[in-house]
Amino acid sequence: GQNLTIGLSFPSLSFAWFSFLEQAVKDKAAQLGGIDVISLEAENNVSKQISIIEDMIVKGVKGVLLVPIEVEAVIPAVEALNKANIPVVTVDRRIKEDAPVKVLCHVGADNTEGGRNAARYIVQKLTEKYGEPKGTVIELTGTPGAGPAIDRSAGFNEIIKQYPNITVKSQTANFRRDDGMKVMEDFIMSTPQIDAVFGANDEMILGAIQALQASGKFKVEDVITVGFDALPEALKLIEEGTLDATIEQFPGRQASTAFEVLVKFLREGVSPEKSVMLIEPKVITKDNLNEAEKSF
Amino acid sequence: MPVLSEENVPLVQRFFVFWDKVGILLAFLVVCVIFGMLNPVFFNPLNILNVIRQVSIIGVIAVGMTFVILLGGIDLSVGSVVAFAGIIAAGFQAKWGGNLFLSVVIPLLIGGGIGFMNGFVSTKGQLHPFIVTLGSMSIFRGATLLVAQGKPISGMSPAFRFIGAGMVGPIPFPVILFIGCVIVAGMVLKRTVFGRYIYAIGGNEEAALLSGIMVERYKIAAFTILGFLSGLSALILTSRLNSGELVAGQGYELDVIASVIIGGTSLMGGEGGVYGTLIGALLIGVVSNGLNLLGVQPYWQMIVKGLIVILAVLLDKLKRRFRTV
Amino acid sequence: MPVLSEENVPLVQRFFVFWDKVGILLAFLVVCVIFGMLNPVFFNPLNILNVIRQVSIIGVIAVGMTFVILLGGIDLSVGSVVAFAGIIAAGFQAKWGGNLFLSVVIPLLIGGGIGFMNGFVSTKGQLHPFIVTLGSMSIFRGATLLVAQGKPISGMSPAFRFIGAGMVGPIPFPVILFIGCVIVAGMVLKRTVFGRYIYAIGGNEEAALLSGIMVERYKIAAFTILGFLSGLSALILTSRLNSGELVAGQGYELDVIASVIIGGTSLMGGEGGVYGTLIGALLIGVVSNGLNLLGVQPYWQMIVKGLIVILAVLLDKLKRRFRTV
Amino acid sequence: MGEDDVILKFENVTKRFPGVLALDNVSFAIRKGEVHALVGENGAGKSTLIKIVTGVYQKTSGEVIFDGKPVHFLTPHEALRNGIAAIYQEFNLIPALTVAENIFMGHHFTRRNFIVDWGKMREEARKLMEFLDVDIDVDAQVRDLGVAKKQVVEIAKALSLNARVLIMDEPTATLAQKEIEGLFRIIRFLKGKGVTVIYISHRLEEIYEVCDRVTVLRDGRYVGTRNVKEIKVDEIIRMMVGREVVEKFPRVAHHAGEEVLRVENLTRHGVLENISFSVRKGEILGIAGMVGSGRTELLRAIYGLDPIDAGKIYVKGKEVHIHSPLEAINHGIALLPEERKTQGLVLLLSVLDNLGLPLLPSLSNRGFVDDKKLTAVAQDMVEHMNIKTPSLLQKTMYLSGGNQQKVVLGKWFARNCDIYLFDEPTRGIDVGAKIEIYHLMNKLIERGSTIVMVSSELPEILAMSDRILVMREGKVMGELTREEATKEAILQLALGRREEYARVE
Ligand SMILES: Nc1ncnc2c1ncn2[C@@H]1O[C@H](COP(=O)(O)OP(=O)(O)OP(=O)(O)O)[C@@H](O)[C@H]1O
Ligand SMILES: Nc1ncnc2c1ncn2[C@@H]1O[C@H](COP(=O)(O)OP(=O)(O)OP(=O)(O)O)[C@@H](O)[C@H]1O
Ligand SMILES: [Mg+2]
Ligand SMILES: [Mg+2]
Repeated sequence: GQNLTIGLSFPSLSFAWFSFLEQAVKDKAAQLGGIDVISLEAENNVSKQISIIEDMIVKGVKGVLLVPIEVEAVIPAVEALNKANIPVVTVDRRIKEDAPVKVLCHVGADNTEGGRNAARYIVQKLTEKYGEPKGTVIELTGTPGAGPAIDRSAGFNEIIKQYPNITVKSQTANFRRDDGMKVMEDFIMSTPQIDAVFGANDEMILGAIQALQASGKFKVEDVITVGFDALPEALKLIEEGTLDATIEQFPGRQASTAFEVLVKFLREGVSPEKSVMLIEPKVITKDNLNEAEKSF
Repeated sequence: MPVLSEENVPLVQRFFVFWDKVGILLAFLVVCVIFGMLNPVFFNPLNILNVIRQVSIIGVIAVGMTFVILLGGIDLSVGSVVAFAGIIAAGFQAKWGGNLFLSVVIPLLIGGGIGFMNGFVSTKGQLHPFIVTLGSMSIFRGATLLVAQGKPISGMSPAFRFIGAGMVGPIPFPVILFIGCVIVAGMVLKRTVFGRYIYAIGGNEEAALLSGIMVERYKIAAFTILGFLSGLSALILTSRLNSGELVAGQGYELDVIASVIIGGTSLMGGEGGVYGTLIGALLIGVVSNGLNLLGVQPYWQMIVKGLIVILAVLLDKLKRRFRTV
Repeated sequence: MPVLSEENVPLVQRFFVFWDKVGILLAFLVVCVIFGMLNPVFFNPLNILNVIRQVSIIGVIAVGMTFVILLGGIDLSVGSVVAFAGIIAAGFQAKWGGNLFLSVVIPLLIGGGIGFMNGFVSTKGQLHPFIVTLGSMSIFRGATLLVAQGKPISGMSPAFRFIGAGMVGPIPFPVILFIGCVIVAGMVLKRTVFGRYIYAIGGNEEAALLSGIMVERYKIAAFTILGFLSGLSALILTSRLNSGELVAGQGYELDVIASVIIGGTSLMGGEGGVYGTLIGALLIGVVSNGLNLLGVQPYWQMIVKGLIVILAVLLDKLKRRFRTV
Repeated sequence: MGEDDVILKFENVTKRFPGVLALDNVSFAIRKGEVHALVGENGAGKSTLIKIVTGVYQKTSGEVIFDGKPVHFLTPHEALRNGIAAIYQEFNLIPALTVAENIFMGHHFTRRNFIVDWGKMREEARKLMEFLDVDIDVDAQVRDLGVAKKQVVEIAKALSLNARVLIMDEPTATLAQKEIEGLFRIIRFLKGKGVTVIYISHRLEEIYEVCDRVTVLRDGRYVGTRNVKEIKVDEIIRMMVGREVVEKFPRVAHHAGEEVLRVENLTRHGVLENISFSVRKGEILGIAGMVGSGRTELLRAIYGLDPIDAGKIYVKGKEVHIHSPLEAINHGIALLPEERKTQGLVLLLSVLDNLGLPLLPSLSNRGFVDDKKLTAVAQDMVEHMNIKTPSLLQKTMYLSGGNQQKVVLGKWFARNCDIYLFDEPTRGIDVGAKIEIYHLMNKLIERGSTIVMVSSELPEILAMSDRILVMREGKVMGELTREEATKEAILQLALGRREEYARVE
């Protein structure tokens, strides 16, 4: 039959996590066959993302796979898609639940839950170390104001706050490796004892590990380090024993599931059974490395 | 001095004199025609309105930036002002009582106020506006996060949503606002004393001062106008997004300044105008829209965008080579 | 003509003549002392070396930017050049054979080459470098993503890692590179013909041209130096992070330009120098480090950083007020 | 003199710049409706004094009394509102705007107080041009005008203000005879209307034509005020300089050698037409003409600044193609541009650096500047040219107009060139220093160089040139030898009566 054109709009290509997601979509498309994917990134800019979707509508795509930059701000674009009768599936991040718009399906992980998982892991490790949950934890948060940064931090702190003997020191490192390193260097100067570090993405924790290794004050092995996103590089460090854990949100599985749902709807008119498919974020450690989606 | 009569001017040169007036418009049309040939959807009236609406958020600010750059100044804080004024607008809509009047007027006043401060500090303190506005860029990004406590604010009333999403007949309301700003600013620059003083100050500040022009006052005024228009842009954006976003406006400063410069206004001040800015903003919007319509890969989009911007201004400047032939 | 002897100059004025020479240094010291009082760790030698090392990545570029800004130019593409040269270095280290020589030399040449192009297009095309480098900023960000295929490249050899992470005695190697660049650039600007020409061109391009200076050649040279130093910065960064990053260098342009301006170099060209830039870069680094040491919240950090930058330059400029009393 | 006659009075006015005492207890008065000349050597403090009146500078101490009341203007705006207008020594025009708009800058004609009335403005500008009897298109951009025309625009601008006190700081420095006469006509007209004029000039003979009284400043101090009718030039000079200055034009005879520069049929469409001439070693060739006759354009074309459409240039018998100033310099040609502030100096740099600019390659060692040699050369120049500066390291922006001009001159004198193209070399230079400069020119000739000198000052061109080329509308109208040349002969040619004086070649 005729080739199907599907639009993929996602926040930014500068983060490897999204390029895995994009790749997964493209692989799935190749596997299903007869599909053109138009993938456009929005340079992390909400109004650009809306423009991109408008442009996709003008171009006449048949369906849209959307990774929203912000849960709320993208709603006008979804409204426009609804108006143009173009089905949309959201991936990774869900638009606000009570919004008066139609979304065919949402496939995603829960950043807040990921943050909670990271916190639980750290609490467990601290308990192993001291016999009780106590110590000093550094939290490297993402770009201030960005959705994932807010959610991951919220989940993380929700759990950690339950343990009064754990001190959390937070600072932003903008989801960047160089900032992660720099901020960690400053923490190393100002903090006599560091027991654990949580980076709200792997980039930041990788930078922090560089700083710890170079410090001479702390040994990376003695510090509990947890990242987020399960990038190949992080997995490799887990294998080597430098990094303790990372949170896997399965971008490939999310993307290919969502894409399959969308194509099925377009080709066969079949709506998905569930309108929300959540994939449980998983803590990846040395013990369950094989459960990680990406290889290294 | 022997003045050449019309007939004596070689045809080529007459063409370039013409070009001089049309300037970037020609380059813009060339780009449009190419996109139109590659994808006919491009010239669909809906798409054209679509592009202008997309552009209006940057464009409204670019109108104000034209004033500031004509004066030889610059403002990097516009993006942060958009975020700050936007969050305040959203706050008045969704948190602090939902009064339509307040949620429109206060953000505009705040924008104007920040612009005033930028102008005041840079003129009175004799600091280059680059560094002052770099400072306020950081300050108001922080203030935005502080006011919003790190979370976006959403839920605008239908009346407020009209600003960014409403239609007047077939025309989106933001387009009307944007084109209105261009026309008013064009008139101000060409026909009012204020406008002429802007050119005078940008062309030679000392001469303007010695001619009895209150240079500082006009500089502050230009920054205030820019701040005010950034506030307007914040209203359009917040209303369109139905939400006050914390990362709103990030990176706008570069798009805005690029629009003004592509439009032929000199960064040294004193030369240019707002119609050029209109074309400059449209060019940036059209390139992005055209590449999206063609489905060009993101990596390549960045590369092609950069090249088109350089080539367009190069085409515009080629005329200089010929003008003095 | 009656020249005032030292004794006749009022004490206040003598103080300000002194200040004029020290400039931003004083403001910098004030900031340092305040931070040191709030947190004694600040003056720990380890922390001081730490700050200088952190600053060196921006600082090396800022040295090159000083040349360009002295000429009245500007370069927005430095961040993208860092990313592109960095990914190439990482590529040579981790993917294309791991040859140390190539992974050092090629990125430097690429940096210099991009700088040359920026200079060439803007001088020959008579375009403001703002717009040309805005274009190449986009082009090389795209090129970085293209080369890396969207994924960071990591795994550097120990020899390569020395550039960013090595120590010479107690001193980090990047600090040596940075301070070395400052000293060499200072000598070039102060003592060589090339340096003098930079000031002359920046001060008055037409007069320089009429004096027989090949203005275009020197402009291109300055951009090339900046590109080369951006390449050096890319080596330091890539080596320190042990990885070629896609977002590397994003936003560097503003920090770099801010360092130069805070350091007293005029955006109009012709005035300033590289020692000021050193202080400017250190000031930015110290503010960030100091606020981190104090554990100031991110929102407040932005606000305070913005304020400190403005106040520091204001303090530096206050002297003008007094000079002509 | 009764108090009510006095419009402007200075009482112990002192102005101190860092390292410089520009005005030292100056006291004198200016009467209502008179034309008052203010003279003094370069750097005597004339410009500083008027800038204090108009609020550009603030005095350090003392009192300025205007119309019986002490005033202290903080901006030019306040001075203008009080009826004090000035033509400053340096241009204050906005290059990108039209002549008409520049004239009415700051007091545009408006409707409803804010809408610019363009029609009225151009109309009034045209009337002013007619009144001044000059041919300037009021719609032209100021940047396209030559220096002299810019000066005329400045004058028109000042006239348009309807001021009660009009200050003119060297308005005639670049004007040629015809325009100067026009200006004097206007000054007399204004005087008739009761306007007070303060007139600054280094051309002392002008003072006798229009001024009533003259005040002399020296080294920032008041020397005296005299009625013009009661004082001789020599005496004014003695008051200015503090000693006798005897010879005015120290011209010595030269032996012309071989030809060093020949221009054949040089053409630049619309500006220069078929220009041919040649100069020999040891000669001074003067180029005279009215405002806008293309003299500056000719020098610029030779120097490679403007492209030429046709014609050939030979240096020492060999044809050369010059595309940039550096190429010109490499052929031994130097150009002293007509506008010191925009073309001659890097204002932000010191006297030392400016003097050294064309010399650096020869004063350096493997790219490193030899600062000792440079300082020695610069010191030498400062002494020779009598440049008044607190030190070699003073930024040129803080020098007085005349001293800036001396730096521009010194820059090229210090460098050994075969051919010097001088465009209005003594613009704004005081009498004493001029003679020094003529001596230096003679020295250059003795050294074997050649000078081509464009000047609007007829006495200077008559006295210093071996031959004089007269231009009009981009064409050479004729060439006069030293013997043939008289003021009348030049004017006839410059105004276009070719047949009487043209020499058949
Ligand atoms: N802004 C300034 N800063 C420092 N010194 C200055 C400044 N302006 C003028 N001067 C000095 O003040 C003195 C008087 O200068 P002024 O310009 O008044 O001289 P002038 O009489 O107008 O000379 P000329 O005939 O050369 O124009 C000079 O020595 C000059 O160097
Ligand atoms: N860039 C330009 N564009 C257009 N016209 C110009 C330009 N430059 C000069 N002209 C005109 O060319 C003519 C020749 O000017 P030029 O400056 O050479 O004359 P000049 O004899 O040196 O007179 P002046 O005393 O005014 O310098 C003038 O009428 C001037 O207005
Ligand atoms: Mg003077
Ligand atoms: Mg001339």
